[in-house]
Amino acid sequence: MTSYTAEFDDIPGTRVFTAQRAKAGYELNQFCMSLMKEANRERFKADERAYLDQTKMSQEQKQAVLDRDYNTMIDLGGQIYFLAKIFATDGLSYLQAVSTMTGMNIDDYQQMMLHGGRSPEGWRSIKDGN
Amino acid sequence: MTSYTAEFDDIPGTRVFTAQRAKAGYELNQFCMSLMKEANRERFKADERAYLDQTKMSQEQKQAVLDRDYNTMIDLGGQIYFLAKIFATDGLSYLQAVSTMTGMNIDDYQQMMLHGGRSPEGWRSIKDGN
Amino acid sequence: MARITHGLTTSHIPAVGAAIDLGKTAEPYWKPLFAGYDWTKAWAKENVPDVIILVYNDHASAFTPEVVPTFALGCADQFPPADEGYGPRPVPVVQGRADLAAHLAEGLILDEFDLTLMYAMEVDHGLTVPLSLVYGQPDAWPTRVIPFAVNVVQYPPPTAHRCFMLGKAIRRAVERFDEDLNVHIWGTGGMSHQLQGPRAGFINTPWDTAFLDRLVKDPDSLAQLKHLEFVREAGAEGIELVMWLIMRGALGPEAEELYRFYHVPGSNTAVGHIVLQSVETP
Amino acid sequence: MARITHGLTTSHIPAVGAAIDLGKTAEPYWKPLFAGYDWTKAWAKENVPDVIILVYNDHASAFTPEVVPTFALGCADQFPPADEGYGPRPVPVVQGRADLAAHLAEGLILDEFDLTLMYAMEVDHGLTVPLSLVYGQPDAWPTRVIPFAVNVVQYPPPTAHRCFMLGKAIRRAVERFDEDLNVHIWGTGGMSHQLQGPRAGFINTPWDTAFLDRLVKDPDSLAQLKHLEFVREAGAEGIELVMWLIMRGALGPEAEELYRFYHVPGSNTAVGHIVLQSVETP
Ligand SMILES: [Fe+3]
Ligand SMILES: [Fe+3]
Repeated sequence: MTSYTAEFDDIPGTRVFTAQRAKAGYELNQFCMSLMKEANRERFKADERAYLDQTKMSQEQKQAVLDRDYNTMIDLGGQIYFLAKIFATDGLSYLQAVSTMTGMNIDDYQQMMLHGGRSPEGWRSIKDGN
Repeated sequence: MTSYTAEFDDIPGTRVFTAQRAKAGYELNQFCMSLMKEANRERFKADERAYLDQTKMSQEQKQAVLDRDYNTMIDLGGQIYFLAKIFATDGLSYLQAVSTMTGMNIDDYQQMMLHGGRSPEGWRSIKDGN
Repeated sequence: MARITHGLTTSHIPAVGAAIDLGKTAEPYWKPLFAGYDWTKAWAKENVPDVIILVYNDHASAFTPEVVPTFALGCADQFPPADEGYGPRPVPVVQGRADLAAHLAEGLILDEFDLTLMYAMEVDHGLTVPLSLVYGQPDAWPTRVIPFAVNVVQYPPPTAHRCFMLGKAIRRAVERFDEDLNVHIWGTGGMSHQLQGPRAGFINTPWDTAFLDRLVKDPDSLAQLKHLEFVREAGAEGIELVMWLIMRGALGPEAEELYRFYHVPGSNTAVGHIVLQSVETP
Repeated sequence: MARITHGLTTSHIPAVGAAIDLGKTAEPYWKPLFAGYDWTKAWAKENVPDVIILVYNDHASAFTPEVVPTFALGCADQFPPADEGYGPRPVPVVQGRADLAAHLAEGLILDEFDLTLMYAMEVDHGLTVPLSLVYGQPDAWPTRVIPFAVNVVQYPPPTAHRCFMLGKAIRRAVERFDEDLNVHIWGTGGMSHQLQGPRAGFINTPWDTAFLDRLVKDPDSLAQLKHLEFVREAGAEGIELVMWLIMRGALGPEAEELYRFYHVPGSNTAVGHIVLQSVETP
């Protein structure tokens, strides 16, 4: 039953947003959508914890948001285009936010991109090691 | 371009709800959806005209609602499952509301249904007269 | 592996739901209609599936004028009854089966059906009246239900052929699910009826009867019917019958008829109800 | 009759929209990227179509976690820009073409594509950034636009094959429209990029280049690619490239390459931009 989804797990450092993850991340992603309204962004910025406590998110999900830990948010069912509403609220660009998931600092990440991006070598398949 | 839709016009006394009609009836059908909330039903019943004037419906659409003229509502882009929210608000059943479109009174319509419904003879095609 | 063993069709007339909810099923008008479901109720008590894939159409309840999906699959854990203007029906919340729904979503989209996935959805009489007819008035429905909503409100609905092919794809997808599950599939709506205009009250019993016969023995020929014939011969709202072909496609090539009931009128509608068993072919 | 004469692909990077909106296009980082669109801007000025069918994906703007349509066709008269968290982009409201959209809805559903029809929809950077790249910052867009949104957010997206077939069906449907219209079709998103996890920043220039070559000369072979290859070779968000096959399918069997531009980086992404002209075959 999981054959379609399972094959993506062979790709290093990648989580595709499956139907299962969509269910797990439902409340987290709904919270993100709420930040599409300016008034909600203001309320969130004024008191993040209070805003999050009004949602049905899990404690883990809330903590990951407070920590701006995007890898954990993705593990807990978040999807990057939803999560973008959080870093947009913070005034960050995609580049700035995305770099935080790579273990590189923003300057090194930016330099890597300016030099043609992350090379595919070694990032294709865990099994094949290529 | 209209070939798909046009063929239905040969069926007597019938309007299929095409994409064109969906556009024409958009505000009317949105008004109907608003009646799915009890609070809105109460506001509508308290002052129908005032409630309708808060919508973007055309004057003709508003008048047809006030008149409970379902054939005209359908001509103006209403669809029966949306319009059902109006007669539900009035406490009428589908049978009661639908009969008003036939030019028969409710008892005659009910009798017709009890005797097997409206016969297909003469109601299939304008062109073929069958 | 999971298997689709049985199929069932029934009309989903709102007044039938109201008759049940208001305790009017023994009234002279309603008695013969409900009596037609006695066999099924007894059968259903002995044959509770793990899941029902319930094919129905939404009647402007979950789907607003803004969004019109051709095929919408219910992927949530729960589906509350909608308020259609009379207040929500006093029936249990429908419990979904999200793992099988996710599996169907994957299988069907990869099989090139362009589904819309619903993670929050209220369900109206199109889904709840059939449950009431078969299971009565329990505190909780005895089985899980995956709602599968088909657009038959705005033209064009999916073709009969597309619906039949979808049914076949549902069967394939269910059979790829790892867990041993007994799955039933229901097709609802129909038979002949028209709820609008001077032609309202239209009923075509000979056509309905032939449709039921062909549904059992010759569904391939029904899959060739055009929308025009449905509207001409079964009334504007008789177009709902395309949904029965999803059910039939999901039963495989051969099906055995266990029970049939046909009755006029149920409100404005011809009631058609049939119970089928899939005949497995190797 | 209406005709699809040209196709265009482009990335739809949000930072590119921000650079335009904030007047940064002449900065050293951005200059080479925008210079790559100079040819197209001049060409587009001389070749304004009556309508663009603009294939894009919504990035969690119009579609909430509740409703995930595989294919959504914009049938409204107007589509306002969405607030994606930075406030709505300062760009004109997109003017639709509801009569052609209604015609496409009919043609495509009867052709067994299971569309979701949208009568109210906001559009995000996926749709507005390509318009800005080609038309700059006008008070009003110079042409009508029919938005066609494809799910590439939740897995599975439609297959590359399904997208290619859809493109062919769009061509057939457009050609059945009575009015003489010059229609362009755009495919947006891609090329290689990944916006998540330790693998973020992934770029595969050789694969992208081969994809562009095959898009022009051998789209049938691209239609056989599996999702796994897109993610493996073009990054998790490179899956957006399936949308380019809708564009290509709609151009007919043969297409001539008028212009090509490829550039790394645009923010996290490889920018791919190509302009194609349909070569009519009898
Ligand atoms: Fe119905
Ligand atoms: Fe994108």
